[in-house]
Formats: sequence, C-alpha cells, structure tokens
Amino acid sequence: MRYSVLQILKEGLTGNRGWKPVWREPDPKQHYDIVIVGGGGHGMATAYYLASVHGLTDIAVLEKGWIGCGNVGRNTTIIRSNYLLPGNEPFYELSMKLWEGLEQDINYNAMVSQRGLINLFHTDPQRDAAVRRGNAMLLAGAGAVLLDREALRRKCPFLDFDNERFPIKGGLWQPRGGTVRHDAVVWGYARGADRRGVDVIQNCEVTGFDIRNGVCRGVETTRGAIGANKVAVCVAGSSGQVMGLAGLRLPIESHVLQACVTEGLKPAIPGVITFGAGHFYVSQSDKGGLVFGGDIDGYNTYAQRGNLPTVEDVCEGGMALMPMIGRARVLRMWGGVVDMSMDGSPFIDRTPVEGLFFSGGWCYGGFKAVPAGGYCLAHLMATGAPHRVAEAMRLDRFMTGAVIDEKGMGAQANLH
Amino acid sequence: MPDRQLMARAALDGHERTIGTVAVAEVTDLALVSAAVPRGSDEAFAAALARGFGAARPATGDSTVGDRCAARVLGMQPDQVFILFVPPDPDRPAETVSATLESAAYVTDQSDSWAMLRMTGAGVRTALERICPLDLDDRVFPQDRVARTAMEHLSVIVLRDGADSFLLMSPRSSARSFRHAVELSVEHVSE
Amino acid sequence: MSGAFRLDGGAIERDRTLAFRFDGQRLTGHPGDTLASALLANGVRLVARSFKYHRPRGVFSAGSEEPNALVELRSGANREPNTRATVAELFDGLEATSQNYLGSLRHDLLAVNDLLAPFLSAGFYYKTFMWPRSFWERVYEPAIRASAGLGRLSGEADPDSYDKGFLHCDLLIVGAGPAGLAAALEAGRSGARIILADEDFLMGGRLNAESHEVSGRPGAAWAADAVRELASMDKVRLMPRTTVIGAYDHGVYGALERRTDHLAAARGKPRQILWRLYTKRAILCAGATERPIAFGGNDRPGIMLAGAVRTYANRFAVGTGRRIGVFTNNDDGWRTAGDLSAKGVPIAAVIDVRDVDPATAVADARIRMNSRVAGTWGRHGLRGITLATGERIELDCLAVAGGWNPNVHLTCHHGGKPVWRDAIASFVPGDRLPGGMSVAGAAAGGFTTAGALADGHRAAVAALGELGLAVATGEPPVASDEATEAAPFWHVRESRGRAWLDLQNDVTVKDVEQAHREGFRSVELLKRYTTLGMATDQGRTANVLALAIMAGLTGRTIQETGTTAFRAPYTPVPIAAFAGRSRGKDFRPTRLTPSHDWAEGRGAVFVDAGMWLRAQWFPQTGETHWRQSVDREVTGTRGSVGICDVTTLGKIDIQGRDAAEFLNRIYANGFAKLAVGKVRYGLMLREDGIAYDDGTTARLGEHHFVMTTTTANAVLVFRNMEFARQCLWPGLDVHLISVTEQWAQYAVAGPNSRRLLAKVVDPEHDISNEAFPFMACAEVSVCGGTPARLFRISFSGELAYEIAVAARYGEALMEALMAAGEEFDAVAYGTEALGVMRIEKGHAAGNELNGQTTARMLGLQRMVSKRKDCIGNVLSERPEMNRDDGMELVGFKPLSSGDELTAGAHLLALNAPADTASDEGWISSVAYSPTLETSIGLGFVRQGHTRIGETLRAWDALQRSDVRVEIVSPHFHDPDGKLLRA
Amino acid sequence: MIIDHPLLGPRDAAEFVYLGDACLIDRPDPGDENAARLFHDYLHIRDNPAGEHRELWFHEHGDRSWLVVTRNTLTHEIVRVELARDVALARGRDR
Repeated sequence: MRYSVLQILKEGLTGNRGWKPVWREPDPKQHYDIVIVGGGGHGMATAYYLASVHGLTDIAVLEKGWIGCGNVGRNTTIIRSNYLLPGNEPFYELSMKLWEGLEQDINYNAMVSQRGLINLFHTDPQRDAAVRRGNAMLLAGAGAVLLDREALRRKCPFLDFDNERFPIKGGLWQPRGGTVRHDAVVWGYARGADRRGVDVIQNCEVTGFDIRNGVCRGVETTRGAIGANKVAVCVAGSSGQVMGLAGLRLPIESHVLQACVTEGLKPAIPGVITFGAGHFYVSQSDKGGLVFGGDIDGYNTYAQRGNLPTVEDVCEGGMALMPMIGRARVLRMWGGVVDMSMDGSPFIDRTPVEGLFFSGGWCYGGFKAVPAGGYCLAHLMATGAPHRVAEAMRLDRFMTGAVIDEKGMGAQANLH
Repeated sequence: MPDRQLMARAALDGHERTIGTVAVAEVTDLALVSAAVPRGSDEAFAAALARGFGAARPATGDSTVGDRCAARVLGMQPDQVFILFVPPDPDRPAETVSATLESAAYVTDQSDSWAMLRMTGAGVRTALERICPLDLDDRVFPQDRVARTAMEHLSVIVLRDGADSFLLMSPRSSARSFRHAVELSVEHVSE
Repeated sequence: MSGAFRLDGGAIERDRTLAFRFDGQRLTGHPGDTLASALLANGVRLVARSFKYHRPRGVFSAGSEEPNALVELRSGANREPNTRATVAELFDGLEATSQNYLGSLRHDLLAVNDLLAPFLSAGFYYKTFMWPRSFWERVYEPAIRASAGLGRLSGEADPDSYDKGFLHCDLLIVGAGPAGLAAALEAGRSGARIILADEDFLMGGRLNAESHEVSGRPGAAWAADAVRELASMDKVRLMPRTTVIGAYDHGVYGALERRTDHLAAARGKPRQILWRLYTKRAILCAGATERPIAFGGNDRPGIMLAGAVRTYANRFAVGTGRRIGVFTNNDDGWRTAGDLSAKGVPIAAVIDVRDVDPATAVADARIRMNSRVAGTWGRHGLRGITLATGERIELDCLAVAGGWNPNVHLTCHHGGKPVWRDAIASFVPGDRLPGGMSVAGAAAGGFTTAGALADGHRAAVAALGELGLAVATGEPPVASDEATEAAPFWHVRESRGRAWLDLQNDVTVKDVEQAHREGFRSVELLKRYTTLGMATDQGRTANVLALAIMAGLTGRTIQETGTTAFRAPYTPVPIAAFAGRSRGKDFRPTRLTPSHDWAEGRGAVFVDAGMWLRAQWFPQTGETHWRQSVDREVTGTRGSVGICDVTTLGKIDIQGRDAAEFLNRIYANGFAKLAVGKVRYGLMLREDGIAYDDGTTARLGEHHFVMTTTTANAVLVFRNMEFARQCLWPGLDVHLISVTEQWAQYAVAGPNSRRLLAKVVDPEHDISNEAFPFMACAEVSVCGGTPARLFRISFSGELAYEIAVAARYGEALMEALMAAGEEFDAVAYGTEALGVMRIEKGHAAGNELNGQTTARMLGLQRMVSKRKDCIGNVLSERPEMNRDDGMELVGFKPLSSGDELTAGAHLLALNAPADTASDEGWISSVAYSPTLETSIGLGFVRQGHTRIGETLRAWDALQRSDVRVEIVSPHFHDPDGKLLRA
Repeated sequence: MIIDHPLLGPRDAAEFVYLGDACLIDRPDPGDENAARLFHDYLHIRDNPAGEHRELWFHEHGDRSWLVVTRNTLTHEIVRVELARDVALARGRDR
C-alpha cells in the first residue's frame, strides 16, 4: 500500500478500516542469507539498504522486544553533521544526505525537520575550536555559519544575554541540522524493508551464536536456531552482552543517557540549541514539547533509568541558557542505555569471527547516524569492503593508535 | 629595602551578619594546617599529636579537641588530619605544627585555602537543609563530627562545634559565592 | 456566598471571599477552593479545548489526573501554561486564561480539525505531507506546530526563585489519605523520624471527599485531628503541597514542594523546593485514580469522574450540575448518587452496566440496570444522554464510574511491572518494588476506608520492625466498611459517535482499533503511534481502558498486554524547580583571585577561565581597542617589566619519602634527580599516550615538591595523582594536598624583573643571576618578613620569576609589586598579553594541548623518557601515533604582512581543492605580535618540521578568509632562550 | 544513589566521581614483552557486565578516597564498598 493524500482521503471516507499492517509478522525461517540482530534504527536501516541498494532480500531482522524499543525510540531526535575529525565528518554528512531524501525513498513521513542546529560558544578557545570545526564541515560540504552575539540575539532573543554566568560569544550554526520523528524512522525503514521481502521478527531474542571453526553460521534464539551466511549485530547498549555470546570483548561500556520532555507548548524555540558552558541541548517537537537532554549519568548501567543529579544538572544548564523555560513543566524523563566507546566514536567493522559483523559504539549519537550506519554496514556486508566514509571506524584502532577522539578526552568511556 | 609591609586581607573582610535567628560570621583568627601521616608511622604520629597538642588522633569524619593552642584536630582522610588552632605566628602556622609534632607528619599550611564561616543560632540546621546534603541530625552528626561535602557546586567542610553551631569552610577563591549561598538559605527560611 | 452551584458543608471558608478572573470574567470563590471548584461553583463548564480536534472540554476530575481543565495561570512573566485547574488553589486576585484555541474559547476556529477528523486518524501525518519535499519545513510543519502545543510560555525569564533541599528520615509516607495517616500515626507515636508528604494542600485524601465515618466521626474531622496530632510530634515533618515525583536509587526520593503557588505573590521566598529525600523505608499510600468508561460522545463538558463529583460536593460544597446522572460499572458509582442526593442535588438517572439489584434506592432517579450510555448531546456542555436502548435522558452532568486504578507509579520507577488483579479489575503493584518501599491502602488495591486504615497501620508496624524501632501499642482506627463490587467494563459497543479514551490528545477507541490493524499492537507501539497517554496527564484516566481494548482486539489477557513504563515525574515539574538557584550569575560559583578587587579597580576586563575570572587586559585612558591595551602590555613587559596574576594555576603540594619517585612516574620526563632548590618543566601524558598537562614542579626539600598544573586541569590532575597514589602504587610514601587556593602567585617578567623584585624581596635573599639562576626556586620573605616562594621560571620568554605569598597577602603584594615597578614603568598584564607572549615564544597551551595531540606532535617527543616507566609511556608508542607523515606543531606567518591569521583555519596546498581529502592541518592559536609587528600563529601541519619555508593556504571559509601563509619555526621570539638566562 | 563509605557511612553519590571498571587497578607491567597488547586491553577492553560490576569511585567532595564499589548494573544495588587502596594492596600492588 502506497501512502498518499489520496489514500488518506479514501480511508477517511470508509472509516479507516482498510489500512494494512505496516510490516508483516512472519515466523522465522530456518535459514537466511543474512541475519541482523537488533530491530532498532541501525538494524532496520541495514536491512533496508541491503535490500534496496544491494538487492539482497533473504534477510531476517531479529528483535528481542518490539521494533524500535531501544535507543531509536528514546533519544532527543537530533540530526546533524557537525563533526570535526576526518574519520567522522564525511560519514555524518553522508547520513545527513540520506536523511534529506529519506521520506520519499521509504514513502513514510518521518518528519525530517531541518530547522537548524546551533552550538553556542562562550570563550575564545571555544570559538577557535568552533571555527576549526566549522571549516571542517565546510570542507566536507556539510555547510556551517558562524554567528556572532548580535546575530544570535536576532535568532534567539530568549537566550540569557544579560545576566549570564558564562557570556555567550556566538554560535556555530548548521542550517541543515534539525530533528526527526524518531519512532517513525524505524517504522518507515521496517515498512520499506518488509515490502522488499525482509522478515521483521519481533519478540525473538538471540541467545547464542553458532560459531564453528571461527566462522559464524547462524544464531540461536528464543524462537529456535536460525542459520545464516552472515550475521550483523546492531544492538547499541546491549553490544557487550550480545557480542559476549560470541566470545568477543569490546572497547565499550554501557551507560544511561537521560532525556526529558515538557508538556506541550506553543512554538517557542527554533531548531536545536546546544549550551557550551554546561550540559544542555533542546529542541521543540511538532507536538510542542521541549525535548532536552544533557550528559550521561556517568556510571555503567543497563537500567533504562538514571538519577536526579543528572536531571538537575541538565535543567540548571537550561535555566542558565534560557530562563524563559522555567515555568515549562517536565512531563517525562527517560533513560536509554548507550554503548559508550573508548574514544566516543563508533565501529562498523568485521569481527575476528568470520561472517560476524558489528555496528556499535554509537555512544549517545547513534540516532543521527542511522541512515549512514545502515548504509555503510550494508555496503561492508554486501561488497566485503568498508564504505569509504566509514573506513576509520575499525575495532582495532586502539591497538594501532588511530583513535577518533572528537572531544580529546582519552580512553575513558564516560567522558565522551 | 622594602618600603612597605604587606597587609593581610581576609577572604570576606571579616564579614558578619545576623538574619533572623541565625548569625553568620567569618572566622579569621584560626590557622589551619594539614598533617599527613607518613606510611607506617601512625603510632608515632598519634603520640606526637598527644604530646604536642594534647589531642587524640580522630577517626576520619571525627574531630578531637586538644588542650594546647585551642587546637582541634579534624580527621579529613585516612592518612591526613587538619589541625585548626590559634597560631602564635599567623604567617608561619605550618612551621608551628611541624615543630609541635616534632616532624612526625608532612605539614602544609591550609589557612588561606579556606574561607571559614561560623553559623550559629536556633535555625541553623533548617537553613542548611537548603544546601547541605548531609544528615545533620543529632544522632547522625553530633557535636565534633566533621565532613567534607558539596553545596551549590562548592566543596565545603562542615564541622559541628556546638549544638547550634557549625563551622563551614569552603575554598577561598569562591568565598563570595559561598557566603551568598549560605545567607540566601538563611533568608529563605527566615520569616 | 459565591456561585449558584454552591451546596452546604465542605471544607471551604465561607466567610472569606476571594475574587478571581477567568478569561477576563470576574468571579468569586473561597479559601479552600481550587480554581476548578470555584469555576464549577460559578457554573463555568467550558474551560478548555482539546489538543488535536479542539473539542470543547470541561473539568473532568478533582485531582492531578486532570486531562481537560488546563489553563494559563497568572500573567506576564509569571504566566504558567497548562496549569491544572483542579489542583490550583484559589487566591485573591488569581487570573486564569483558557488556552489552545484560535479566536475564542467558545468559537475556536481550529475546531475545523474536528470536521476533518476522519482524515486525521492515528498516525495520518506519517502517510502524507511528503510532497513536495521542501514544503515540510516551509508549509506543513509550521501549520502543524501552530495548531499543536497547548499553552504559551511568556517568553520572559521566570521571575520566581527556587530552592533545592535535602531531608533525611527513617520513614517516608507518600500520601496522607486514610492509609498514610494511619501509618504516620503509628510510626510517629513510635518515635520514628518520619516525613508525611501529600500533593494536596489539605491532608486527608479521600476522607475529605467522602461521607464515611472513622472512629465514629466524620472522616474529614478524624483526618484533621490526626494531622494535628502529627504536627505536635517533633520527629514528624508534615509536607502538604508536596508531590513525591520519583523513586531513585537506594531510598532517595524526589519531591516537589509548592511554597507560594497558593499565594498572590512570593514575596522573595522560593516558589517551590525540590527536595531530595533520603529514606530508610517508604510506604506508598498514594491512593487510586478513578477511570471512566468509553462511550459515544463521552468528552463533553459536564461528563466527569463519579468520585470527582463526590469530591466537589462533599469537600468543596459544589454541585457539578442541576440534574446529575451516574453511569457506573460498580457500587462506588452509586455512592455518588447517594451523596449528591443527600446534598439535595437531583439525580436524574443511575445507569449500571451490571445485571444486579440496585445498590441503594435513589429518590426520583431513573434506575437502569444492565444498561449503557451510547451517546450524548450538548455542544458546549452536556445536555443529555442516549442509552443503548434509545432512551433519552436530559441532564447536565454525568458522573462516570469505571473503577479505580491504584496509583502504582512509584512502585514501577525501578523497572518493576504492575500485575493485573482480576478481583478488582485493576493493576496492583508487582513484587519488584524499589528497595525499602512497601505499599498500603488503595495504592495496593484495597479500596475500602477500613481496609486502608488497617493496611497503613500494618505497613507502619512492618517498617518499624525492619528499622529496629519499638512499635507503639496502637491499634488501627476503624471505619465502616463499604461495598466495592465491580464488573470490568471498558467500552460501550453500541456507542453513537466517537468514544474517547485520551481526552487531551483526542485518542478514540477507533484509533486503537486502527493501530491494531496496522500492527502497532505492543502497548508501547500503541502509545507511540496514537499518542495515547502522552499528554500532560500521562493518560492516568485513559491508559487502562485503552490497553484493555487492545487486549480484547489481540485476544491476549490484560496482564499479557501489560502497561507502558511508568516514569518520573509522577506529575509534571517545572524546569526551574530542577535547576533551583543555579541560574543567571548563580549558575556556577565564581572564583576570584586575591587581587581581583585590585584589578577591578584598575578597570581590568575579565575573562572566564573555568570558574575563575581572570584579568584579560587593563585598558588605559585613551585606549579604544583591546589590541592597543594588549600591545602596550606586551611591549611594556618585553621592554622593561610586566606583572601578571597567575594564581589560577593549579598547585599541588607533594610530600613523602617517595615523592620524587612518584613524580618520576607521573611525568613523562625524569624528576628523580631534580635538585633541591630547582624547578623543572614537566609533561604529563594520559595512559593512552596523549599529552595531558604541563607545568613546572619545584623541589623545596628532599621530600617536598610543589607542582603547578594548568588552570583547566588542576582538579583532574589531582584526582589522577590520587588514583596513582592509592590504586597503582599504594606502597609509596607520598601525600598530596591542593594548595591552589593557598598561594597568590604573580609572574614578574621582563628585563627589569630582577631589579623590581630586589626591591620587594627581603635583602637577606640573594636573587642575583649567579645565586638564583634560571629554574631556581627558594622560600624567601618579602616586604619585611612576609613568607614567600620565589621561582625563576618564564612563560613569556623573558627573564622572569613567579612569586607567591599566602592568599591573604595577594592583593597587598600586587600593590607592592606595582609600586616597586613604578620606576621601571612596570605594566600589569592580563591573559591576553600572556597569550601573545607564549605564542611568540612557541609554548603550547590549551588550544594545542587539547587532548588530541601527542608529545611528538607538540615537538616534545624528547621529553618522553624511554628509560623509565611513566603513565602513558607504553601506549605512546602505538604506530599510528608515530607516523612519519603525522601532524607537527609549527609556526605560521602571513605571506603578506598586512594579512591576519585566524585560529581554526585549515591548511591546504595552494592548488588543492577545498575538501576533506586535501586538509593538511589547522591553525590552533593566533596573535598579533607587537614584537614582530605581524600576525603570527601556531598550528599543526603534516610533517611540519620538514616543511619550514613552504607556503600554504590558511583556508577559513567560515569567516571568509583565505590567506597565504609561510610555515616557520614555532619559536618566534628568542629561539635560543638567551633572555631567560640573562 | 547512596554509597556506603567504609569510613564515613552512607553518602550521596553526587559527592563522588566515577572512573570505571576496577580492573584499572591492575596496571600491567610495562616491561612485559606483550606490554603493548596488555596496556591496550587494560585501558580499553571491558567486560561491561550486566550484573555485578566492580568499579572505581573517587570521593572528591569527601575524604578523597578512591573506593571499589561492587554494584549491580541491572538494579544499581550495591553489595560491597571497599577502600581501593586496600584492594590494590591485596592484589599485590605496592611500590
């Protein structure tokens, strides 16, 4: 069923009784060419691009719960390609380009809203770093604009320019940055993959890998053994656990990132704004809620919840930056378990087990990377070679020293 | 030949203020010296402390009162105490402690590292509820307990030196922010 | 007496009248009223518009579960959107405005959405608005945004103040209804330290809303007595107007206390306090929330929860209609009919879905058993109902009783799942509660008053036992038990028109059916697809209905269907409350150096360096541009002498028999052999081999060192050194203490620095070049005996010293230095001149030591000793960090001397395209050098040291600059270091 | 969270700074012939368990002790708190 205005009119006039399931609910087959573990954004996008770009459709996506129940359903929906390092920036720019054509590609409105993203700076060294980053973005074709204080005041008059503890000196603006309706991304990819023949299998937890002589030949699941020629693991916060089933240890720790949404409000905030003197970033959803977050709690955890001090820290940043939001009420807080890597950058790579592929270490930035993450993992699995923009995202980079440390914090996962 | 002597200035210029039932006053006449215990010298240190200041070595989190120099010994870390006392030479308190302890500890002057505010009065604990995460109940934090904690993003050492008297120490550079935090708390609970 | 709908009785102060405005209309109420009760008393029924279809809506509940009656409270900067009228206490002068409409509340133009509803069903927006692509941001999204959202922020800074606080107790009791009061009385009498918190301003919970008796007296009177007794106990803290918002780890609860929301003005006191409650045990006595029944047209103003109708009658003395009907699936609904009837409000009908005998007789009411309401009429308020049989009944208020949902929220905050109990057709707390928590009363699924009292008492006794406290001999209070027979019933199949589930987000039974049809069958997918339960009320009255309907569609049980996750906060909390005082100038503390006031008096411009404020430059009369000041400060220093406050550098006192060995392992370069009385520059690596921090360390004695760190890393370096001391080499005798705050420290730099210092340092200390050479240090005295430390070190590249005195003398020393320097035209210089001089000298600073650079990149590879172990040594050897074509620190000059370099420019070969692949490096720091009279820069370029003399483009398209630069040595000034040793 | 400090009793975790897995105590021998591999694993590779985790916390706003806290990463329950120095000594670390 193709979605269109006409279809909506037709269904509306007939009681909306004709809509079909967005994806089928097949039983798993005994064997697939490719099994993807994890029905989140990355897993689903990988399946979609394997099918749509490489014509591979004998694929199952296995999801422990319901699709999108992980981080793709519990993030702050921000997309951007404003990275500094050459190992990162071209990758995120590919992701941005894929976002820009996504909805027409998958015939699903994920509400990709490029209303711009501003990273504020408050000191001269921060400004220098922002200029370096902005130029890196320009070199990669991502676009960037340096805003001075006056230009910022015109765009965001509600920022605290008069009583601020750390005066705002300006901002680095990526006009193409923005937000996407996060749940719709996974639904849209699922729909697109399903229509091309991919089996999306929910409530199917992987409990082990069938590895013989160093070659992965399938997975064991709560719904039986499933054979595969190739297996990819895209399980974000569960990376350590799932890869552990294959006997692999990773340069990854699992941490919780909390986020908050307020009650619905009439439009108040344009685009995405990120504080540079504290942990706070915010956007406003189409429904009117202010969606905001900050830093991770900082301790290893698999519980999808955090504690008060982090929420307080985030709100302090919010009030320091834009005291007009004080009377907006936080409606919900939630936590996502994120796979923090040791340099803050992800992995899209083969593993020492032949036929077993891994995408992970997305830290708290995996959402924006969903299209390119899926695209590049699909490329690697289908062609055997890493995609050009993901060449640096190797698992062995801590051994060689070719780390991709955007923040320069070193090998401490919770600092990235 | 130098033509001027240097005049000392207290972190808060000797600030004093009473708000409702609570008095807040900067303490400027006490020296504070840390004494770290050399590895393996705990007994020698305790003996020196007893000889020199007439004080027992406190456990971490406790303080003891000595009978010399109005000294109070604060157990700050497993191998470190702070000695709070009235110094004979305010410019050389570390030397005083080193001599008094007969070099049984590594001493470091901390007198200028901390701004000290004493809060006294009936409403002190009610005011501290607004900034201090510690349980200051009589059973949990009786007189002579000491702890370092964080208040309003500041490191603060809290010493209970009376039923309704607390000596608070916070880094000198942020003394004004500290005073503001303390006084605002008192104002917020005062009628 | 205010309002035509007032009844007798209730807990309002009738002898005082409060004036208020709603949408400009002047109305009155009484103390004890909420805004909702006062509106209802005045007969105001239409109070809001729904989120999506802009349907007319009225007050639905009498508590924090309210989905409909949201208003903008107060005005101007105090405007508070989305405020539940049902919990807003009335005060004199209150102003409230309805929200979320275009035009007026009565004639909302956006109600056109309601006519289009067939096309706006669940998830319609995912299927359209995609063509043409560029229209999303330009056309569709702005239109959606304008129509969505609810209330408006004022756009001004929140004018109120907020506090946070910390309370400790043995036992927290959440909720002061019958269970909570019984628990508190028992625990209080037993001497436990307890906190009793309730979100209401009047403690008593449903005792205030019902007509039951406790211990032979009216329940409300018993509650008031209980509260009085508790208030007299000094270990009991009563916290009305306090919502426990979340259960956090290890017995920590978050609570929001509203201090001034019920007052016309805050008068300088915090509006709200966010408390962190540290508890040993907690008893959740949060009661239960009534749920409705879904039927056609069940959203009109006048259709309310049956328990709320009782609350308004019994507690607020308000009749919610002139002719009231009851639609129920349980005995509790009949109580509404009985109570209202007893208050003299005519009951038009009681419609019960059950085929049983009527619970009570209700005078003059049509009693319809085994019946259902299928439709309603009345445009802006209910005028009548139609039964499934077609019978029409005129009435203006319908009380709907669908059963009660225990308020299990806090029991689920640690991931626990509630379990379905068929007997009461509700979810009750599961067995995975947050540690230390127990549940009592209606929250545990016991819906009688007698049961709640006994259960609260029981829970208190159990908690006291766990706490090891003796139990007072008290017995639980007794109450007449009441019947609670109920039949699960969710949805009237014969409904005419839409049957609403989520009243605020406009989710109907049909939307749930469509979600099922499209595969969104997990409750979480259902929620996300239809937005059910995502409104400000979190679906507290809607969710169970919806998932029961989904269970019916899928053929699963309600238990199998499950609930969505319950997450904090229990009710919404203002962002400002979470922030407390940390906003504006108080966002973070401000650190000032001892001579800050002196610098301020000199007109210094300050700059943030972490929490510190540092003098950036000192403008003098006639200087109109900062460059003039900075150039003068540099020239003055290099020409004669300058003084700079460097107090902010981290300083760590290091003592112990093994202090030298310890430093030898912390620093990449050797420190074991540093002589007493000497200073050495040290480079620290992280364990991953990346350059971390640098500074100087002086050896004051055989076992005594003092280290300086950069301002930025002072705390981190200290922490890491404690890690090394306690965890890596616990056997070493070494002790650390920060002395950053202890010493005020000043750099005295320039060819006349020694002559200046000679006037300040007491004459018994020989500071001649011979006695006190470059990199010497000593404990000296100044100005006639004040102890000081003198270091001969230089960041500027000149003959220079740093001198430190106890912080109390810092300001005086600065004045003394400036006075002594008068004859040399000494200048005070700030961080900007400091930065210029370090760039001229080629010293790396924060922009170069940014956590991404190696010693090799910085040209400091020789400092990494290979003859000893130190932190970072092994991993600094990794191949990719030692590539021959790696980045290296070099200097830059513009080819044409008038050009200005910019920090952050990237380096490209002259004919290379501007793309990522051609990127050869970047410029990290720039300055105008008054010494060289040109713009200069430091930066990194591939194989830099082999490319001195080469020309590149400094490409800064971000700032529209593209300058040709020459690669030069980073050491612009005195490269051989002759001046340092002069 | 509350950390029951072995010397000071229960204190709010907000007074502490978290580092990571307590395996960071076991710094390898830089003289080992496999030092490069050992240091790589020591600094980067983690068990990242879903369950009990021994981890390092620094009592920054307290007594400046490093602690080894044994905490369940699924429930956050803390079952043991030790002074890291004692742990290090027990594991044979000395000078």
